[in-house]
Amino acid sequence: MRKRWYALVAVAALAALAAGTLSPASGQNPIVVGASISQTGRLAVTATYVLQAYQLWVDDVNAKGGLLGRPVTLKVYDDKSDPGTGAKLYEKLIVDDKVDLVAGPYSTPVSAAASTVNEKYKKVMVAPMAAGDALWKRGYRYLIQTLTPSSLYYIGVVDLALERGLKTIAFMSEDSEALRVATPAVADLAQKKGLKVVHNEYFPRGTTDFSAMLTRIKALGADVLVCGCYEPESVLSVRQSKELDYSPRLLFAGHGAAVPEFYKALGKDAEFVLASDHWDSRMKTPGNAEFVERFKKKYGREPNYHAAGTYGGMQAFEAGVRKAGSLDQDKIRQALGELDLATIFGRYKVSETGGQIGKTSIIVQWQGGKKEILWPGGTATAKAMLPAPPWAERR
Amino acid sequence: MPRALLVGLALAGAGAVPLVANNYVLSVLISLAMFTGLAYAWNIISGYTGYLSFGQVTFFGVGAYTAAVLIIKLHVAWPLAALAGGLLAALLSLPLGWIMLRLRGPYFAIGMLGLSRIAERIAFAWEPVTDGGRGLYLPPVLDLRAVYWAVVLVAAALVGITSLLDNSRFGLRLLAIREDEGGADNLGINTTLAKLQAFVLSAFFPGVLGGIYAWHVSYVDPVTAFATQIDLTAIVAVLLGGAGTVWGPLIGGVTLSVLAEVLWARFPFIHTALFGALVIVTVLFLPKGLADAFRQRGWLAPGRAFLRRLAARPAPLEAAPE
Amino acid sequence: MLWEPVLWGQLLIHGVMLAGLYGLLALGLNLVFGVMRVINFAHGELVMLGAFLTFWGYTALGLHPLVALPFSAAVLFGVGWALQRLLMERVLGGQPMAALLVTFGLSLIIINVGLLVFGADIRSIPVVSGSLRVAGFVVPKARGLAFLTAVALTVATVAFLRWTAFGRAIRATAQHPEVAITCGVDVRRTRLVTFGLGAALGAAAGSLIMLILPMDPQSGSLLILKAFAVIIVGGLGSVAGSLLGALVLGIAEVFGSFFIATVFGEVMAYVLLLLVLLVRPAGLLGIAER
Amino acid sequence: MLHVEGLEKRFGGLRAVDGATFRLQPGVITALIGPNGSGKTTTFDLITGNVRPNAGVVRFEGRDITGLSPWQVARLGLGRTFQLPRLFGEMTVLENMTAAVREGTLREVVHRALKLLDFVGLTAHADAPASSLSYGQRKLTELARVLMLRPRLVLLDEPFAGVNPTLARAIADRLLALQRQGTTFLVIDHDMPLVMGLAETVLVMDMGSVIAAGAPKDVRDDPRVREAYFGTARP
Repeated sequence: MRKRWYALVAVAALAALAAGTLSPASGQNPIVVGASISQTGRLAVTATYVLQAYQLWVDDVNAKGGLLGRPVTLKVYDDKSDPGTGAKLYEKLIVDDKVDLVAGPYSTPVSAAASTVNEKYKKVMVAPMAAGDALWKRGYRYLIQTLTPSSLYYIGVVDLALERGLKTIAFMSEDSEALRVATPAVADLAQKKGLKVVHNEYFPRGTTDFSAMLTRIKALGADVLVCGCYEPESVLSVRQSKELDYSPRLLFAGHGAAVPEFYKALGKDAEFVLASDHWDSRMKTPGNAEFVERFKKKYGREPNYHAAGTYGGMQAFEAGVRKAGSLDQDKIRQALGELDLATIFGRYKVSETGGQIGKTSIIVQWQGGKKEILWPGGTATAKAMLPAPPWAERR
Repeated sequence: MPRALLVGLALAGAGAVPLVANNYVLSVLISLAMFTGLAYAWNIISGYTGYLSFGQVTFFGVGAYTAAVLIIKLHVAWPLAALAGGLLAALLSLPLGWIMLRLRGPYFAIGMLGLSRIAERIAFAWEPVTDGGRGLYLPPVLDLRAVYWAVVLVAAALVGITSLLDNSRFGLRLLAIREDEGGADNLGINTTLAKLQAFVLSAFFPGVLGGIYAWHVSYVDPVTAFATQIDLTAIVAVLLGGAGTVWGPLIGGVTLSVLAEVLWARFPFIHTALFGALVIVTVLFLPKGLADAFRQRGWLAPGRAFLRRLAARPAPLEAAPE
Repeated sequence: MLWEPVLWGQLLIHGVMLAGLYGLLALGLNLVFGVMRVINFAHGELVMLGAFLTFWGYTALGLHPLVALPFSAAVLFGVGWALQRLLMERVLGGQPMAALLVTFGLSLIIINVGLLVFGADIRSIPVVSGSLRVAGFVVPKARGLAFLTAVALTVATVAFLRWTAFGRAIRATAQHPEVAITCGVDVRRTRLVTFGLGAALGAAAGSLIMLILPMDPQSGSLLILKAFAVIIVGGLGSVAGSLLGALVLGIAEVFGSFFIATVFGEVMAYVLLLLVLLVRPAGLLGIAER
Repeated sequence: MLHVEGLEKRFGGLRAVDGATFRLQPGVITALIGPNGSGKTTTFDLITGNVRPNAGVVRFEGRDITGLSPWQVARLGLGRTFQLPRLFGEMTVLENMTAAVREGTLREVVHRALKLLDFVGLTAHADAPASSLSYGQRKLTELARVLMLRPRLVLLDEPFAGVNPTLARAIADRLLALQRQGTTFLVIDHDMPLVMGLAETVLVMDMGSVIAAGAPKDVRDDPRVREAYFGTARP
């Protein structure tokens, strides 16, 4: 009995050894792309878009005959929305699993932790969902940004407000890396161009009751309300403004107001609300319409900017690998630094540090249940309906 | 003698791990050692002294932020910064402990939970120092070995201190407070002082570990530095292993990570529920933890042997007391 | 601009409306504590469960939340009864910490079940929106509705405790369990009903909160701390104290958010909790007991 | 030795202790008797600092100890036991004995603890958890434990209640032995014959104040005492 057990172990060990030595020689060995995604925890809901975009990209690449003549596969772990776990998993992906390419996780904090690991092993990481300019001020080389830099998130609002002769502006922003950069950038620009900033406050993630803050902003008589916020807070800021009978002439509710769920939650109250978006399915970027089509077909839902940004980021990654012609990380990094590319997501162009400088946000407005692009002027699909009528005068 | 040899061997073995293990294994061991250390620290105030705290993570976060700020702004070497994190946590624990330890039972538990939430909010609001919700970025850690050694050193120090505590009159005073604080008071034990000493110990080490954590993940933000989950893991480890014992936290910590690897990794969606169920099952069926079960089977020597050893020496007994 | 009396009146109205909800939120917790001398750490999760049941009734069955509320309260009554029967009875009278830890473990399980069943999304029941103008003040309709319902339920509960035989049995058990037994009160049944009632009141509070503020399955932990703050500020075991505590918390939260920052409005509960615990541990109206 | 003057404690409207005044002589066993609710245990609590008085002064060996914390009082050499013994249940008897002792090396302390355990006949139980002891054994352990502090005055709250007569006799003998060595005792108890045989002086409390003091025989015949105990003064 005991002997047989030993034999079994020996066979297994031999098999493992054989697998380890033989398979690289066979040319069909796939290129493994590794990533950790927040499949559980507080970021899990949005993170599924990122994962689905990764899978769609893998399908598309393989349909085109693969990368460098080899098929591509995806290896994904769950970081539980926790940066520490994320760092551990990238360590595992690189050291244990020896993946060929490293793709980013969802969310800035996890990207920050993971990038440290990649930097150590000199592995290029295209992090499609990493925002926050601080990440690219650390002297890292191997982290590539494809998302809109946060300092350019909201700046369009200032032009739109001035066009209508509005005078005062108030800010309420989620206390996060990205918005701590985005908000001061708009506030500075507003002040420079003659708008008076009457209130500027950050609230921690998870805040649900803004009534006191909005009462204060209402008392201060702000014409423009900029809510630097995401999904739940975007809805809440609008709903609670209405409840308190506060009618800003321009209500801008951040990226969170650009998702379909925003309109679904608010119905007619969403009319006239402005939002910023990284991406729109109507954008005339190359391959955009086809991407939207394929995504819908595969997953049965509309892609959002998380999906498009991830896909666009992977397009850039793919272009970098093809340009480098090998999996040598330094060659890929160099290629990624030189590329100036139009992806479905928009322009891709990075600075020396790997931070994005090519991509800008668009500003949209809900008009008749649809999002119309207002800014920048060149891509506008409709005229701004401003100032917004007071709540009391709406049907 | 063999005891000292055993300890030396264990330490040498633990210290030699980085020579053979890769970085992934190291990072797993770092978090194991970190949580074991936190469990030991929690064990002093909650296991020995009986003051169940749901908020020791306050000191972990304070340590993490202190170290991060020192490293970024003053370019202090990280081991010193982590030590400073522990010292500040200990310093802060003096007034906080003096206030909070006036509360007993569930009031202390909930008061500490409230304290940790306030600490998190302060980290959000104190933007000039903490950068608010943006968090602080530290330089990357290129060599995990030093981090590993630091964490293992702290964890080993905690095992050592707990072992000393378990065999000291100070430890007996803490246990007396746990068993009957009023009774201890009436026997001349300065309970306020003893509790405060235990509390400071239970704050210093999480502070140091928080500092090392900040360096290890090279990013600190309010939500992760003051996460209730951190306390939760330590609490479950101690309850499972056996509160108020020398080996309980280690047994609990190791059991928990084994469970996490072999069982829970497969059921990530019910991870929290399994934690909760473990708490309930432990309280109902294993109130004294695994350490006690091991002792009853003779796998583990009973604790607090020092009095028994002394008492075992033959001594002439006189009929009347002094 | 920020020091006008109208504005202060407006803030006071907000505070009082929140207080109505906090009072109901704390009532169930206080009742359970009164009868069993156990702080039910899972109360916030029971509140969340009740809220999500109402949400489910609203979305899946199209029920108005005020119609769904009695059903979810009834379900939670059953849940509370079952928890008392299966779990709490085993730890009552033993180590006081054992009961706290068991409810703590329970809260983790319920959170996880909530995440599995309802998902991690933040949900709300926006059936009413907009506002009324009352004497120059703005009264949001949803908050007004939630406030009035909460007050009605609180009054009904207090009346039940005061004027029904069973209510008297509950109060007797809370005050003198031994005496209650000798007077023929079935203490075990009283406890079962009390735990059920506590959960049902929590479910009602949760459903009403969801009318005005969104929740996710992890919101319970925030709510429990508010409920703690309320009963500790007012005094454990004192219903009148609870109402006072709720008023103090509601107003402090609103004024704190307005004049300091929203970051601190949210922690006002803890600040009050700690202050009262330190200065006057029995609470403002409580009987000295620790 | 101990000098209590005008001690007063109100709980709400109730005057638990109302102007209690008495003195204890060194080296004497004094009994404190009185009907239920007459304020005996509260008086103990006031002396040892467990409860703060509303008025009055407590002096121990000439020193004002009013308002000191229990541990401070204990360290001055004033120990006490409780009506229901308060042992540290999860700790062994020997650990109970040593936990609070500060003076001396550990070896000396353990040595002394073993001698005291021998004195109360509990040597065999030194390593047993306190929670495993019988009620009488707990009373003895608590007595031995307070003696570990080398107190000059010990307040004993009903040391004989719920103890079988043989054991009660044994405890009384131990107390007498200790008294001979100079320890002062103040003993609350209801076992009249035993108390009368043990104490040289008796204090009688009723309605929160000391209504009689003196030798056992005199006190027993005091009409005020009879009234306090039986409701009427019998002829």
